[in-house]
Amino acid sequence: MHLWRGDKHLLRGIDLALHRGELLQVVGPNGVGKTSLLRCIAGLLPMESGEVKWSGQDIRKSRDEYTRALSYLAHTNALKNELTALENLRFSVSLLRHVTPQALVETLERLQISQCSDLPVRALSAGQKRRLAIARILLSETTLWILDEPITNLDAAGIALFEACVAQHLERGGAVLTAAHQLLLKGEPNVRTLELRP
Amino acid sequence: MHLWRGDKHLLRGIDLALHRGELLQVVGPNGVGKTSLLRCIAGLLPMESGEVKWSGQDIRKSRDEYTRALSYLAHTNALKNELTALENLRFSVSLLRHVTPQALVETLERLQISQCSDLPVRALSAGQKRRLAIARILLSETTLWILDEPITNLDAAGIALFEACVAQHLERGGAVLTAAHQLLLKGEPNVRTLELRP
Amino acid sequence: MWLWFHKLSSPPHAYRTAGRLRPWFFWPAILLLLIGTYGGLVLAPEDYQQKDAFRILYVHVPSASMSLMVYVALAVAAAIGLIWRMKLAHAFAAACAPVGAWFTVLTLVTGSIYGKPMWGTWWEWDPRLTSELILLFLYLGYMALRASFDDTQRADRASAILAIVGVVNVPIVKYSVVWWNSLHQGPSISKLAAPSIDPSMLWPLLVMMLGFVLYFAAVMCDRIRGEILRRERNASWLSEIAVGT
Amino acid sequence: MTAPGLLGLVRLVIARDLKLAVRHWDQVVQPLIFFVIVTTLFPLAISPALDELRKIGPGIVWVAAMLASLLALESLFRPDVEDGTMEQWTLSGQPLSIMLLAKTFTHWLLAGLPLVAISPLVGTALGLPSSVWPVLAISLALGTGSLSILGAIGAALTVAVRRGSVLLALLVLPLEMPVLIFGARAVDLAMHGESVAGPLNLLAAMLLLFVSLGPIAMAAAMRISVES
Amino acid sequence: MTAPGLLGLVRLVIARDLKLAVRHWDQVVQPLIFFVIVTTLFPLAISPALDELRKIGPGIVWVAAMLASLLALESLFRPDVEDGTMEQWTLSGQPLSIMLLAKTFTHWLLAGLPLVAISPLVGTALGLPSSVWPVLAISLALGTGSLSILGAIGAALTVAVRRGSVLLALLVLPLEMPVLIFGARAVDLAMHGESVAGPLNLLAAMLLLFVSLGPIAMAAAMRISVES
Ligand code: HEM
Ligand SMILES: Nc1ncnc2c1ncn2[C@@H]1O[C@H](COP(=O)(O)OP(=O)(O)OP(=O)(O)O)[C@@H](O)[C@H]1O
Ligand SMILES: Nc1ncnc2c1ncn2[C@@H]1O[C@H](COP(=O)(O)OP(=O)(O)OP(=O)(O)O)[C@@H](O)[C@H]1O
Ligand SMILES: [Mg+2]
Ligand SMILES: [Mg+2]
Repeated sequence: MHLWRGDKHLLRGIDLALHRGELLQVVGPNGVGKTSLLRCIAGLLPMESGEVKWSGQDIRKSRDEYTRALSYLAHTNALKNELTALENLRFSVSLLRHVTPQALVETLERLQISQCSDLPVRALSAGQKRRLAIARILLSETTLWILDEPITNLDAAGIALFEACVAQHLERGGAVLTAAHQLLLKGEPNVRTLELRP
Repeated sequence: MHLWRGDKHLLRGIDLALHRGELLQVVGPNGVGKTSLLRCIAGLLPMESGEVKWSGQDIRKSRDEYTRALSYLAHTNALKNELTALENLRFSVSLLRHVTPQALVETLERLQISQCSDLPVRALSAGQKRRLAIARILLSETTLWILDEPITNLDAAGIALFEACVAQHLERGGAVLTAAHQLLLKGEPNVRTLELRP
Repeated sequence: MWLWFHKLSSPPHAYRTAGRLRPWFFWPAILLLLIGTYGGLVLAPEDYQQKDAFRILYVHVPSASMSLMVYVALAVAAAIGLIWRMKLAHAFAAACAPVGAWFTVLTLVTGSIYGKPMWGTWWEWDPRLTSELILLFLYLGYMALRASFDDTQRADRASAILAIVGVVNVPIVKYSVVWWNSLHQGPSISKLAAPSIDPSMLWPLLVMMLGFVLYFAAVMCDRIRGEILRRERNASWLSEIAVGT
Repeated sequence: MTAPGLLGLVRLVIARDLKLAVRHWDQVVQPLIFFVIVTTLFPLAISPALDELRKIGPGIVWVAAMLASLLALESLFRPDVEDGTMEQWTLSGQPLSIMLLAKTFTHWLLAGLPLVAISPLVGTALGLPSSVWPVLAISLALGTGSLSILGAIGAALTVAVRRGSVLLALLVLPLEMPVLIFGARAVDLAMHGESVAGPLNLLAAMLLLFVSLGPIAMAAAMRISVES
Repeated sequence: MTAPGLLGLVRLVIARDLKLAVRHWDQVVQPLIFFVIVTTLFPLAISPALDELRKIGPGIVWVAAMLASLLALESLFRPDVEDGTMEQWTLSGQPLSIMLLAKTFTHWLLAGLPLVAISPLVGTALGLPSSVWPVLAISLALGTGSLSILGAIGAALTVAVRRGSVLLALLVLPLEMPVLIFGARAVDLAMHGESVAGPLNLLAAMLLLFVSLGPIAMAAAMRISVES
């Protein structure tokens, strides 16, 4: 796989495979190309050459199927400032599947932001917004999670919560790909890191 | 000092003093009010009651003097996507004081983003943007730095660099107030933490 | 009105005073409006020229003068709130706006209804009518700006700036509109010139005007209590009142 | 996993946008007030005499409607793109074209329909006789629909660009000219008591064409805007 | 620490905004093109006969100029507020009113002045005789200045609000009506060969008033918009 950004040959010769039940953390110094790699894999950034395969098929061919199996969390949170936390969550999850109000509330509770569920998102703190964005991923019930620095702005309790969520997802046969500066779930057998070098 | 946000009595009875040469890190779980506290102190959020004093004067009285002694770094970076890194830095620093091109380039080098100095900021990675925002603070030559989670998106090398910058500023008699989830300069004598509890 | 207003800058005091004053405005207002209506519709003689149509004047003229007065009151309150950081003045301004807009709409509607038999058209681009329409836009702009902030304090200050800029502009607007039209065509102004009015027609009008003013005061007492309640919902004195009653 | 069906999807999008609009009900009336204000600008700038105004009345109403629709369009997709919602929609595996069409429809409900409702009032102020009100309203109803769809395509194309609003106007206004011409023509004919079937049929035909082809263009444009 | 003086500050802000504009030179021509397109809408919507057009020509040019200025205003402060730059300006210890005035001036250079330059062309298209060109240009030059300042106050008030563009129009258009009236009147008088000193003097007086008082209102409004 090769990717150019501007005049720079950013990523070259990367070859990776991610299996169900595995967490792959892409690490590397600032600006090395982690975000670019993740966006490529999510199909949000066209590459110069190379291909991304999902269950053996090129994702450009089976685009719909792939996107239905995928959740992506970017540096930004994809939340509407005007709607409340609960409404944001309900809408973004309903796009993907049928969801009960019960499930929404439970997820908010699990991420310890149920007290803000009726506040407009503009009034949430940075960490509360991030938790809400993570709640969407949890509820999406997709197989592959692609998360760009998911624990940004989270406090220690938030990180622990998130680790538990990831571990549970892996157990259920999901796959997780993250960009990270701080490694999660250190020492578990199904956790790998990919180090990008400038 | 008392502060309401919406219906919530967010902060009450906080009393803090920050001396030259001191780093005060405000810690606490997500949503406890760190950002709100910092914005209050920077004069960006009016409080219900209480006052912030700078060299013994209420900042509402000596507003201009206070803002000239202060630099504030928010959750967002205050960068213009269309301008290059160097242009962004030149403009924001020139507002405050006269600065030589030499000094600008040196600071970019010090923060290891000189290779991006001619890229438009939109093309920078998340961590590179944060470094550029920190470069502005370094060059501002103000006494009081108020930094809201400054090391967001920074890699390990970036954090070390930033710690060195803060240490140097403290040595020169500056004062630093940060909101943090990860403590910096642990164990130094002139470093304090203020823990906010919900 | 302002002396009356200045004394009560503390919300609890203002809240109670407004409650106490309300009946003193409300019942006389109703009484005056009834008398005026009776006088206007029944007692006043039919106009030899305008027939019965002129009777709409008894609503039109009072609401027209109120629409202007209320805007001035609003702007003064906004300025006081901005300069002396007085929350109650902001509350007053906020309470004013919908009432003023309502008077303006009433003026436009009654004027239109009046215009149809008088001029044979619902609307005419006469300076007075045009500036009344612009006044309505100003009210609507003020209310829209206020509604688009969710923080009351910021809404107060932002809309106060708008009200002040608006009041600087109102004379400019007014004179520009008069100028504009008078250069084009003179006579249309005289259409509105007050005919020397018979005393038997005049007294109901004056009664109606006073009735409108008192009615405005009564409505403001209610609205300002509502505003205070909304703003001070966290204050301790309110829970005291709630427990007390 | 039970993804919502097409109808469910449309309902979902419309419900969400209506909820956003209700949260800001004041903003719903704003295109309307803008429409009224722009129509009052003309008498001020041109001539207050109703006789003169009547002649140019249909043109003024139509230009004002076009500008009101244009101004409101600017915020059709931008908030969703800026906060990353649109990125999520393209990744949702749902047909983007349907979702965008539903969004555009809601937009028309909120910004187009009120213009139709208020058009008699504005027409009166410009001296149009009450006999042309029905034609004015029908032509606006058909026309603003087309304007919304053309505008939505333009908005999808320009949303990734900063300061897009002027660019949007630039792209969209030339495309919208036929709508303007036939719309104003219908009202003009009605004022002279002639048959209005021709222009109205054309307006309806254009609307049909745009509704069937527009969403595809919108979705394609949006995918380009989101990729970066 | 040597903070820049007032003049240096103004130069700095102007230079920065011009640089941003050059980076997007295509957007600089957009208000201009919008102006041209709107003026061409009218002949299409109304009547292509030059005699008729001439009568309403001054009014159309002026309404188009007002709308072009309005449309461009939306992006005057918004980008700077959204990315946090404006917050830094309020904390810079420099006089905010001067900085905002400088910004508004640059905006006028980019969005107002080009209209003045192109006005003879548009006037010709609408059948205005060449004798009125100077009056048209002068009235536009004075008038667009006032429009920019009034618009900037509105923009500062609405910048913290989502979907501000229609709200901005609602706040600003009523206040701008006098400028429109005198501007169109001056051109109209010139067309009939009468003296234009009256309206032009009034336009100049308004400009002076707004330049001297406007920045204070702008700065006050901006501080409110930034606090949150
Ligand atoms: C929509 C149409 C109209 C509007 C917006 C309107 C507006 C106004 C306004 C703003 C005033 C000034 C009140 C004051 O200065 O205290 C006024 C007064 C008055 N109007 Fe109207 N008007 C309209 C139609 C008419 C018509 C059709 C007539 C009758 C021919 C009329 C008769 C009067 C009279 C007699 C006064 C009192 C004049 C005075 O005291 O100087 N109005 N109107
Ligand atoms: N307008 C508002 N209305 C109601 N609550 C608000 C409003 N603004 C902020 N809050 C609440 O105030 C609290 C403090 O927010 P703040 O951003 O200061 O938190 P923080 O300590 O910086 O958190 P983080 O670590 O996530 O950045 C949050 O719980 C938030 O929900
Ligand atoms: N359009 C572009 N033109 C030129 N260079 C670009 C462009 N877009 C991105 N880059 C460069 O590509 C590199 C990779 O950026 P990316 O956002 O992928 O980094 P990252 O690994 O996610 O960094 P971080 O840890 O800071 O988030 C950066 O050095 C950036 O400067
Ligand atoms: Mg990144
Ligand atoms: Mg925070």
